[in-house]
Amino acid sequence: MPDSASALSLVLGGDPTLYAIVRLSLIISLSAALLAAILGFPLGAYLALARFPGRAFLTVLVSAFMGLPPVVVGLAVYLMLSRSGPLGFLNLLFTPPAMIAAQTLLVLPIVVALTRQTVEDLWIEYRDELTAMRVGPLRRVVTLLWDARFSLVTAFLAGFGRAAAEVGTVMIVGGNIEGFTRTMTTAIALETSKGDLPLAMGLGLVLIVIVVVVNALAWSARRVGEVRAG
Amino acid sequence: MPDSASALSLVLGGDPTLYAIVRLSLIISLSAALLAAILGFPLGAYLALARFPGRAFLTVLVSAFMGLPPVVVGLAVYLMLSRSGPLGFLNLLFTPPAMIAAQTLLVLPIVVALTRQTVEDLWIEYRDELTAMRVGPLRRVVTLLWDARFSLVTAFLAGFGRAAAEVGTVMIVGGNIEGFTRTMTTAIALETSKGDLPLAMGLGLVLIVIVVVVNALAWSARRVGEVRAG
Amino acid sequence: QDQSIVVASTTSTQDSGLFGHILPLFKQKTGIDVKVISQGTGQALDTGRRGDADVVFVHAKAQEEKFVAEGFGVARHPVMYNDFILVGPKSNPAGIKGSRDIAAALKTIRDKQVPFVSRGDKSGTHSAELNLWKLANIDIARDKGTWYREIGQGMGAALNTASSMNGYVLSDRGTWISFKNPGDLEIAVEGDKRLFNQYGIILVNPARHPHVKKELGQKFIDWVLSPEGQKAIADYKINGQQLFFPNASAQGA
Amino acid sequence: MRAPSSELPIAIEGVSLRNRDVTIIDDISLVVTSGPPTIVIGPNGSGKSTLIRLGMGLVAPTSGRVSWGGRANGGERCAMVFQRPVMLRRTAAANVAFALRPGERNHRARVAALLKQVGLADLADRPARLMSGGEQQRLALARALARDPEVLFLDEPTASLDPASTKAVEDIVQTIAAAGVKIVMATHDLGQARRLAGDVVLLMRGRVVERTAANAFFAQPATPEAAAFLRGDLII
Amino acid sequence: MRAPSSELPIAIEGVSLRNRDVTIIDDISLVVTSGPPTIVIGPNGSGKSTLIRLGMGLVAPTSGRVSWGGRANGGERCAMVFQRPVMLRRTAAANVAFALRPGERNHRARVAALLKQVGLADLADRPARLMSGGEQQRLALARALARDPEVLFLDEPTASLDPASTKAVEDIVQTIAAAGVKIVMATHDLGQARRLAGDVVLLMRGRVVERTAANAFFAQPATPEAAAFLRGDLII
Ligand SMILES: Nc1ncnc2c1ncn2[C@@H]1O[C@H](COP(=O)(O)OP(=O)(O)OP(=O)(O)O)[C@@H](O)[C@H]1O
Ligand SMILES: Nc1ncnc2c1ncn2[C@@H]1O[C@H](COP(=O)(O)OP(=O)(O)OP(=O)(O)O)[C@@H](O)[C@H]1O
Ligand SMILES: [Mg+2]
Ligand SMILES: [Mg+2]
Repeated sequence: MPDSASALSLVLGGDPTLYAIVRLSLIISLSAALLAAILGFPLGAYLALARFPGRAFLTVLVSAFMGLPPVVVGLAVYLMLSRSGPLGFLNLLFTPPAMIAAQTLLVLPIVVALTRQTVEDLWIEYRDELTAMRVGPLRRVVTLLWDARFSLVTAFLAGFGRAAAEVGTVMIVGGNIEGFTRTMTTAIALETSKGDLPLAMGLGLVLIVIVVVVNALAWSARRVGEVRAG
Repeated sequence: MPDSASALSLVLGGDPTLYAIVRLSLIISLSAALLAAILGFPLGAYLALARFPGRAFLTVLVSAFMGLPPVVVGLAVYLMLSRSGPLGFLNLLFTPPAMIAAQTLLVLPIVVALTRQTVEDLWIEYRDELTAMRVGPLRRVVTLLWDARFSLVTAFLAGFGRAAAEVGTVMIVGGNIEGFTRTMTTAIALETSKGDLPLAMGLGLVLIVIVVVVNALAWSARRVGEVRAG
Repeated sequence: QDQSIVVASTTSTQDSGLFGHILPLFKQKTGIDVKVISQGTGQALDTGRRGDADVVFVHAKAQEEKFVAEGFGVARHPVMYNDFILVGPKSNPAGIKGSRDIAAALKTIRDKQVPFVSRGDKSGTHSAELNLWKLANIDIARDKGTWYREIGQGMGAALNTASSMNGYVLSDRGTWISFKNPGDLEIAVEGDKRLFNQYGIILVNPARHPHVKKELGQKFIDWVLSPEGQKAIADYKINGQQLFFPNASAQGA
Repeated sequence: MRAPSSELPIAIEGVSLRNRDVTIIDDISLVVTSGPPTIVIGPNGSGKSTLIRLGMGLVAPTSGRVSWGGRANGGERCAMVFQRPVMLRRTAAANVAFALRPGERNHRARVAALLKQVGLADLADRPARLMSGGEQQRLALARALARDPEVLFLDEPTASLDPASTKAVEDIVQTIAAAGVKIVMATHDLGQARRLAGDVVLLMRGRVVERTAANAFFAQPATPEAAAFLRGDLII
Repeated sequence: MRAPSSELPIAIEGVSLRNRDVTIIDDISLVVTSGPPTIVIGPNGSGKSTLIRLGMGLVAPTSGRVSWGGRANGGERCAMVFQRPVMLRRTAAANVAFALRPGERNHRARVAALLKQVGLADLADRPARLMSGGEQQRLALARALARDPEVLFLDEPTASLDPASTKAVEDIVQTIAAAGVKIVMATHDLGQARRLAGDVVLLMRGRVVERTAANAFFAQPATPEAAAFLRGDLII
């Protein structure tokens, strides 16, 4: 990271270091959001449909875990992956895969809770028909997720937004190592602590632009799908 | 904050410092979530209902702003409120009101985006009836928010979760000043940087318990409302 | 084989840009990647204690010696020093500008209740600050009031805070020189030899953590302590000012 | 307080409605004036509901224009009962109250009177979404009546009603039509059409096949399609 | 492949259904056996839809029990057309395909045949939710037929159909009933009840007022309520 205050030129100039950081940020937050969606969509749908003892409790818990502090999640993953922790032998601490894993944990409750709400609202409408058709649990989940897919884009984007924006877990688990685990958010935190606020703001704007682009792509995909579905 | 590693005794012992920090954390994150709900529910509903040029763009933007980096929001508010900033005369930097304002900004897009999605799903169902009844824009917003109120609890809780968990804005805008602007999350970050991970984890658990309690209360309120509404 | 080591260090070394200057030189010579994690001093030592770093590079002599004594580190080597400075508003509210007596200056600040920002994070700088209050015969735990702000954050954040509160703050010179948001701050007190800030480097004990890359880590330590490494440190300058002063050979540092 | 300008005549001029390759309404011209009820009949999918939605201003035509009393933006004093009415998530009484003009006096008395009129007096406090199909349809009628409309569009309003309720609703229709409310109503019940119609519009495949005074239509349909439809022959 | 155990008889024994202070079904006992269609009639809100939902196992009774061929958990081979069918967010064809047993052979041919049977062959690719009321109701019938049921519950399946389609659906009902499918159908169309019924169940206020063979019922209703209902008198 060049230490010049000319944030603008850095941002606009296609600096290769910046490019690498942007790339890593995107890879990590998109991977985490995708993993969280792959796990969270079915889990959220299941939570909306299933009736089992403790379901209400689990619902509250998942909804509460939208408020998991990133630092705490980061620490928990850190303690697991640390050399003195149970998974230390994996040698994953301070690597991108560890960052993805930690962010997935952080984002998962968000995706599950929002999916649960969306699917539950649809389930109210579909319940009788699907029950009358004797559609089994697995197929219910698939059907509701498919039919709610356009609304679920918002759940995915909420997860992605959280992953892209947060700094706590990636800082602790990744270590903010230059050229290796430095992401946009940890770079912003670093520049802030160096007192280079203009550069920090400039990087922040770059990050926001990236997030906007990802959102615009997701929305366009959704739009295309909606038009095709009629 | 006592510096002992006996996290458990601290956490269980009803330490008055801890109590004050918990109180401040709750006040700030609840205020921010409530403010964001008061502003965000109508805005989200309006965005779901209104048709105006640039609406698609605004929708993408709001959805993208779910990914506003806390550090960037914090910095932006900081630069506004700092002595040399345009609002410096208010003398609000490093005070709880500034923290509430910054968190409200951070949480607002989340509440707006989730409300938009929820209300839009309901609007598909209500559109024809309300249009046929010639219900005006303001009343549409009110009607849809009211009829979607149980689903909107999730949007509120997502906002609250983000506010309760995040450390970036409160750290920058509040300054983590002991006895004055130190919150649970900044205390956790501090203990982490001191290397007292057990205490940090202990505080993290306390925070999670608090968030779970708030969620349980919100869900109970929702449940009571649902039963009364039949 | 993976030619990289992890060094746990403090925010001051990272924020001052020193690593950005010396690591490329080391890499050029040895081909070894050095991954620097910059954390609070306590956290950096804890990272070493857990075996998550190969080398610890911090500035808190007492804690470092304890670290070695407890068997987590092989040996502590002095590397370099810089000095602390007391930074404060240009308007000189405490009237201590230009003083070379840190104890007297702190006393004045306490007496006039001028805003003072403390790191409050058990870092090396924070320990040094607490030591200085003691030297000034002030029981800061007793005397602290609203004028004394413990922010529990890194050096950069402390400077940012002091800048916006128009208060005094103790900083290491390296961070100060490279700091980009000084606002109305300037150096108020410097040159007192009680403001000395010694850095040490320690190899994490492979007997404790067998996976520690002891050869590569030792190579890095040897290089830092070698005349070549020491020169690289001395050569790091911002605006023509030297930030760190190598003293690997100094006795008892 | 009546709005000064009338919604009538509702003029549908050269209107088509297409969605991608489907032509839903195919170049219809039709003027609805005051007078006895206009009954819209036609096979499933012929466009009855869509035509009514056009007349309410709920959809904009792909081509052609619709006007209310000469104004392009009108329909303020039109009300409608949908084929599948949507109930708000509140009690029956609250659904009716919702449709009342704000500031209306004797709010509670009017709600009670309207519920009584459609035979739901006993169910005022029941959550509307839990009500039976026929109950909901009648509640939707009460809601439409609450708006005190000048033109009332009814889309198969008795489809889910029992015989006695059907009779009651037909009575309501005749009463309010006599009081000067213009009724436009789609139905599949040809007996009902015969009983209520002033004039008849027969739709097929999005086109108006025939539009005549009711007597003439039922006595002697002008087109073979109309004759076949009245006989109940499959013509789709 | 037929499941070995039959769903019949469906035995409803001393069943009541209450929601808070509302009694929806009031101590009904009723056995549905194989044979010609059982037609359920009764005023709006008398409990027809609820009774059918109990028979499908969609709601559990507050008291009493329902069993299918002697089993408390049955109804696997029952299918149903709801009073307000809900369409999945897919095309008409996909809605039918969805209801087919997974692994069924000649998938596409069966979908086409079913759509043709209900007169929707041309609309296979139309998004189901955009279809007209009557089209949706027929699609729901195709979906129910796709499940190849042993018992078919129909809740006012011709309420939104034009006369010709109504006739067509009645023909389908008679055909499959002749092929051994047990039909239980609610309707408000007394003519239809007369044409299709093997036996008749008359519900009022959640109770079975009369249950008789169709001929007897229409020739000479045993109770004054039944007679009044057949006359079309308001009795709620
Ligand atoms: N948005 C749309 N896109 C495509 N096709 C549509 C759309 N809306 C309606 N249709 C089709 O247009 C035709 C007319 O629909 P409409 O609901 O007006 O029929 P209807 O005469 O009211 O029929 P019913 O008697 O069944 O109520 C139907 O075939 C329907 O499938
Ligand atoms: N969950 C519920 N809570 C309270 N009341 C209910 C509930 N479900 C149904 N009801 C009431 O029970 C009665 C029976 O409803 P049901 O839908 O079975 O009537 P129905 O005979 O099918 O009427 P329709 O001919 O109008 O379709 C209605 O008065 C309805 O309002
Ligand atoms: Mg229609
Ligand atoms: Mg019914």
